[in-house]
Amino acid sequence: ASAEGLMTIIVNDPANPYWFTEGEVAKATAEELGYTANVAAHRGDTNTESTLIDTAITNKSVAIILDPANADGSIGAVQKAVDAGIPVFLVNAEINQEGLAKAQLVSNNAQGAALGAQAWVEAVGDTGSYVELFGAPPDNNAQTRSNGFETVLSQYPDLVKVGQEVANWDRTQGYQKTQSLMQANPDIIGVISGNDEMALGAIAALKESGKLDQIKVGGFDGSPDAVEAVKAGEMQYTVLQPVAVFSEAAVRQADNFIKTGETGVDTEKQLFDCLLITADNVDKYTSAFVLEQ
Amino acid sequence: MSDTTATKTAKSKDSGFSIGRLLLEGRAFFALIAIIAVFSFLSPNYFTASNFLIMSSQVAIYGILSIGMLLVILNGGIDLSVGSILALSGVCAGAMMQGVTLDFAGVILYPPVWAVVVLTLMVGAAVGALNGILIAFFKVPPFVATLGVMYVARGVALLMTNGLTYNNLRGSEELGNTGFNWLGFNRLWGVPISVIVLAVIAILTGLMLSRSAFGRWLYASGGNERAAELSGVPVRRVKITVYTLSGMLAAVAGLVLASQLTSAGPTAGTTYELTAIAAVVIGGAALTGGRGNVRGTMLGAFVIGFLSAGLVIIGVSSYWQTVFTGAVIVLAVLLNSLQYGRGARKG
Amino acid sequence: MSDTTATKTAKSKDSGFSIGRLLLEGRAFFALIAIIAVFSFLSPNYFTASNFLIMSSQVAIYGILSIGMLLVILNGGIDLSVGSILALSGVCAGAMMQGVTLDFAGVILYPPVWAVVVLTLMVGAAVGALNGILIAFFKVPPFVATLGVMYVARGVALLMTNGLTYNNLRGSEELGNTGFNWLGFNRLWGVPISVIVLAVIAILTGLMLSRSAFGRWLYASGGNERAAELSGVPVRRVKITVYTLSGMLAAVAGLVLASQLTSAGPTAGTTYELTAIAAVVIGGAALTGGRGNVRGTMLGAFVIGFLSAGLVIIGVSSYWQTVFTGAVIVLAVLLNSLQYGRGARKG
Amino acid sequence: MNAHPENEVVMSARNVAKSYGQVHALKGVNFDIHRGQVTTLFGENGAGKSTLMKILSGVIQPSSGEMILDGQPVTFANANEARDRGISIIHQELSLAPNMSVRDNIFMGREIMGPAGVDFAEEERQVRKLMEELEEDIDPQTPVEELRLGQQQIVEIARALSVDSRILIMDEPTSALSASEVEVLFKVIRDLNAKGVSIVYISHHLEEALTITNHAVVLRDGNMTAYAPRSEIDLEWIVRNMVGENYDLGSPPDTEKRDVALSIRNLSVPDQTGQDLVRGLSLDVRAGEIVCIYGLMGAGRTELLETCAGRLQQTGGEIVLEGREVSHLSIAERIARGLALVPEDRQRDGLVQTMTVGQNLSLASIARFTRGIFTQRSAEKKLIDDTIRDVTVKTSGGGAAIGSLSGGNQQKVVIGKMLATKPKVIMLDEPSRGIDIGAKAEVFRLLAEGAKDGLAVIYSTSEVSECLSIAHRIIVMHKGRISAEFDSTVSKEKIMAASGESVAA
Ligand SMILES: Nc1ncnc2c1ncn2[C@@H]1O[C@H](COP(=O)(O)OP(=O)(O)OP(=O)(O)O)[C@@H](O)[C@H]1O
Ligand SMILES: Nc1ncnc2c1ncn2[C@@H]1O[C@H](COP(=O)(O)OP(=O)(O)OP(=O)(O)O)[C@@H](O)[C@H]1O
Ligand SMILES: O[C@@H]1[C@H](O)[C@H](O)CO[C@H]1O
Ligand SMILES: [Mg+2]
Ligand SMILES: [Mg+2]
Repeated sequence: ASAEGLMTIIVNDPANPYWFTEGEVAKATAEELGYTANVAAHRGDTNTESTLIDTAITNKSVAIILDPANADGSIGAVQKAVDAGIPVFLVNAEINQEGLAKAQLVSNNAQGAALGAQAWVEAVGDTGSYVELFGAPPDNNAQTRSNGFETVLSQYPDLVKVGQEVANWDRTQGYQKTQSLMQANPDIIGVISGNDEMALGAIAALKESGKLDQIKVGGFDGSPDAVEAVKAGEMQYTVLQPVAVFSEAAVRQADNFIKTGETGVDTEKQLFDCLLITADNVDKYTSAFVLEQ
Repeated sequence: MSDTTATKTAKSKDSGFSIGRLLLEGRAFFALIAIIAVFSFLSPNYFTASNFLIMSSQVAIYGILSIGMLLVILNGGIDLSVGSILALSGVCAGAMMQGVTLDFAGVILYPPVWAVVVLTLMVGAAVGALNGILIAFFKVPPFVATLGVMYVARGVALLMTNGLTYNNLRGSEELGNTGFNWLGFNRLWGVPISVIVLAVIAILTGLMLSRSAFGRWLYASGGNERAAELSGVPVRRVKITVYTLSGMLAAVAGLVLASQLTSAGPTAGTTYELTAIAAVVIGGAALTGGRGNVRGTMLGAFVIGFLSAGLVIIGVSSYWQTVFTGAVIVLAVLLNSLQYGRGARKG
Repeated sequence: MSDTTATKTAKSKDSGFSIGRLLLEGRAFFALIAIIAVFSFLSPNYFTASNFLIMSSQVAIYGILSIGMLLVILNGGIDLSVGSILALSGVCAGAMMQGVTLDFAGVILYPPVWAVVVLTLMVGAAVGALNGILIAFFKVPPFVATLGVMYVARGVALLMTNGLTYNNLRGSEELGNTGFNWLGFNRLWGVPISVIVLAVIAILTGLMLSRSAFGRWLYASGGNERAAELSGVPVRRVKITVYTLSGMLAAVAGLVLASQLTSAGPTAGTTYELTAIAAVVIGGAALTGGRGNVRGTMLGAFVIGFLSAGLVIIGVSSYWQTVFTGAVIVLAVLLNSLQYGRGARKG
Repeated sequence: MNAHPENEVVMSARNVAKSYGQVHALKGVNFDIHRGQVTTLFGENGAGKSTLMKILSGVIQPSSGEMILDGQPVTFANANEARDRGISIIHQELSLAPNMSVRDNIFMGREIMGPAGVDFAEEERQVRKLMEELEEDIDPQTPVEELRLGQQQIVEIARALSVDSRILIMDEPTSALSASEVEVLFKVIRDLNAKGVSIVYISHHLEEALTITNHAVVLRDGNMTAYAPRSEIDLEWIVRNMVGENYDLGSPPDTEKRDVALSIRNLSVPDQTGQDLVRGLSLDVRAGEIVCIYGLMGAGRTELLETCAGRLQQTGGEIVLEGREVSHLSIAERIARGLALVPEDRQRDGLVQTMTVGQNLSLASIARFTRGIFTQRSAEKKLIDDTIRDVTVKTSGGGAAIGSLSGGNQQKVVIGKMLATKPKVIMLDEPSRGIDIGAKAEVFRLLAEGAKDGLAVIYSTSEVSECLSIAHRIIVMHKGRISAEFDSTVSKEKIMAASGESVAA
């Protein structure tokens, strides 16, 4: 036990580099500020999440940094922590209720999606048909991004979405769904994906069929693997979510709150703008999810 | 023609009472003691009344599922669909709490909480009965029938909500449907309601197994279905009943979970069937049927629950938790098979 | 001890050759035809050579797993760990492709691809053998042993990579370890390598089952283990061998998947064991052991693969896909049980 | 059979003992096998016969003592080693894989390998030859599960014959064979003897065994109690040495014949293919009457009794219990009305191995002790204790594991379970199968007592001598019909003739 107490960090599933970084950055920041930190994972299960919150309470955590499992389903768990007097700071995803968490720090998914969609149109042109890979439906980000894509792409009447499949943020599913989507729609010109893992699956499928030249893929997250793919010219772009930034910020706000009773930021919901990574600026990607401005 | 086979395997058990045997039979109990001792030593927060209550309320979900699973396993079957039924029931409860729209009448009905609970239990029982009918009447092997129903029930839950989660099941005063979260949030004499629900179910099931004719029928039909049938045991009715009860208990678990989280989502309970099976097996039941009891199963559920809670409390990475869980399952059952298998065969 | 049981229920099979029986026995075949017909009707893009090749390459992973599962099921067992072994092997291959650091020598070794493949197969075989030893020597029931190993193997895979995915398994010229993606990307005579791998494994396994002494032993020990043992069949060796082979085939599947994706992650293959079991069962094998063949299992794998690909192609929501998968499993096996169970006992 | 000295010993066991924990199955037995002759082992259930044979054939290892083969001490680590030395065994329990063909079963574990894997053609050739020898028309490719029990036993025998062995052990090879099949088997045994092959033979059919044996050995409680060459022994000698006294299976009790308790009218039962196994059979049984149904394997006795009990479905006819038609009732309802069945195979259909003796005894009547939700423990305990006493089960008590009982006592538990339901009519399907003569006598005594109290008893048997014991009436079944009906004064020959069996044996 350290002087400042225990900070419990709960992420979704560290098997995705995005969440992995989220946990690691938060932990490093907390330790730098003199806290001990535990990183736990709920893997999208609200019951596990609730269990982890219980444990955080048992362990007398001074604060909880949580990537909520479910926009609706996580409210109860957050409430429980709040009732136990532990401040909760949400990162990456939101819950559909304000006034519970001290802060909700998320990427500006709508802005990021628009950014991505524009880059995607530049890559594929404004005529043709395309398909979309959709994230896990319980995660609000999936819908927000899809809406963001739609807002931009609907301005191009000759771009037709001919298919959309749920691939649950997962690479293998992205691979298989893309294969089938391509069979159903042999003449597509692009795949737009809600995250990088699914996009990388799509790229593998396109490579296998030898169509990577004709069909362009765009990702979302800015994960190291995706950045490699952008470098290699296999992925057109990826939208970097500043997860390293807001994870750190969340911990610092928690630290402020513990010490002063204020997060130091006016609003609960804080949107962090996303950045576009393309072949042009890919060199500025210095470490996982960090792009030098 | 085959008397000797069976005779021999059962005979060794007759050979008197020994300390070694006591230790082995109580292995789930000793595992639990060991787990509590180790974690209490490693973390000051583990061995506290409040933590035990919290851990117990976490065990409640698995415990309720594993009691249903025990019934099915005693019958010589298995139920892979409980996790999905849990989700489906939760979602049904959620839907009813949000109000049932009667299109033709143009009104939205808000059933009171007791009605929601009863209807949800009926949903769980119905899906369980479907398992039972497939298995008892259509002779589909339990593994396959419940595997299929596992997918179908999950799919239906997803379709009902379109993948989303029902939130805010608290109801509202003016609609007269408050009280749902009582199950998950309140305490009686300081004990969480979910733990009380578990205890009541465990005691009732224990009594049923040891004192009722149905219990005897269940053990008999799990031990030798043909012999049970010829003795006048309604084996098919027993079979359908256990799957129905398993489904109903999954619905109870779904309600408890939904009220603990005050939300209900279609992906809840994924892989919980495996945890429930593990609890039953650690508790000394045989997957071949006819052997096992509620006490063992409860110990099994607490072993798993207290182990995983302990690992989280001392901050072990979730990967190691996975490894430990697997190792504990194998070890517990290994002791079990040493117990039954001792010297039955050469080598 | 149950010779007569089998005798009586099977009585009907003597009754000569009937069209009905042919239809039922070939039910996986007819299911496949029906699936192809329906989807070809619904989408012009389904019935094309390129789509069949792509679907087949997706089936390859499940198909390879289900051949291993078939061996285990013929033995009267089950293997829940194949999905985890798939992930673990993929991750091991990934680690080796990234170079093995020998700390004491201060060098990084880059084994050539053939060595990576061989070592990975050995990892899969070793985990499978662990299952086999637990089951054959320590008499842990297969369901429990492989459930435990499923958790442990998954946990180890996660620990090895710290949760992350090994990317870029292409190797590089100067390290002399290129060629890994050949398995997943190339084609021979227009057929994806993965499909060829599946075909070769299926043919070899088919021959082993029908022509070799080992095949006889496997059917014998699955049909009546005691009788097999008394006849001098090395039942324990057979048991360990089938689990080892199942583990090894899971490693093959892991390699194929990793090379298709040119990346290997520790969460790959989750729940694939269920798909593999479903394929075997749809293919007509009995979970009680001793009955089943490669042809049926392959049909089962294709039924599942072609169904889910078809649902994607016609754009059915992923939730409906879940529902359909479950329904097909139950329906296929329901036909199966009608076949065996017809009127055996009083309704 | 004289190419070799009359009494040359090929193999012997010296002071062989075997214990399973506290159970001393064999207590230092000496035993000789003579070249080219049949040595028969007699003994009650649990005497240790099978244990001794398993030791000789390498299936299990003795706790102490030694075996001598051709004058040299030998040890076998497993059955394969013994088989390599020319010793093979037909096990008491059928050990066949039902899912595999006759051919695969016969060559199980010692497949003949050709250049392209197993040489199925050669195996089939050999199987056909064996079947010719055994005068059975069984195709090598038929799955074993499609054979009737007797044919399965033939396959077991063929498997043992397919190994060229010098010593062939047969542990109850004829329990499911018809008389003519037994004839053929005995002819094969004589041929083998002539070739110098030694046979060890075990059977509970004492008379039958006497016709083939050269030397008789009697085991009792793990000890060898008597040995004599054929010339010095007779049936009475065997029985006396086996059980210490001479048992009599009883005679028809003097009972008062009352009203018809069970009336079977024009009953037909089909198999799955729709062929009738029981064809329009009618039979009345009165309260207090004991009826024996005799028939060969496959005559339809089991189907008849199981249909009356409600397990199988009938296609025509009526089953009337005390004036009320019961065909539409479930098994449980029929039991409740007083119609009980003791099934043929007690392991498979009679006992629940995972439950205690007491729980097995009360299983069929447990519903009667239920008041409200719970069973009344005291009433149950009383029933269990009473039944243990009435049917004289030798056990340490109701809490003992069922597997701790000997075969005969297990059979008494199954009978006691059904008697505890207070039936009006009890049907017993081969109640004497596989139990020793002492236990048989006790079972028959029990039935006779029941009849005195007004119980209607129907039992089936395959042994003529058992027909001529307590039964008032003997019904002979042949191909699903009653082919003859006799009273208790009939001769064995007449019964057998009516069953379609050759009387020559
Ligand atoms: N594996 C075993 N474990 C414990 N006891 C055993 C075992 N095998 C045999 N016994 C016991 O040893 C004794 C001798 O059994 P065995 O099978 O040799 O009798 P048997 O003479 O062949 O009887 P039967 O006529 O019923 O076949 C019995 O009491 C039996 O219960
Ligand atoms: N295992 C079997 N496979 C195929 N047919 C069978 C089998 N067992 C019995 N049968 C057939 O069923 C009919 C009646 O058999 P059942 O068993 O009722 O005869 P049983 O008189 O009771 O003889 P037992 O009880 O001695 O075997 C016969 O035609 C017989 O050939
Ligand atoms: O925003 C995150 C990332 O996109 C990740 O790849 C999947 O989960 C989402 O919530
Ligand atoms: Mg014996
Ligand atoms: Mg019979």
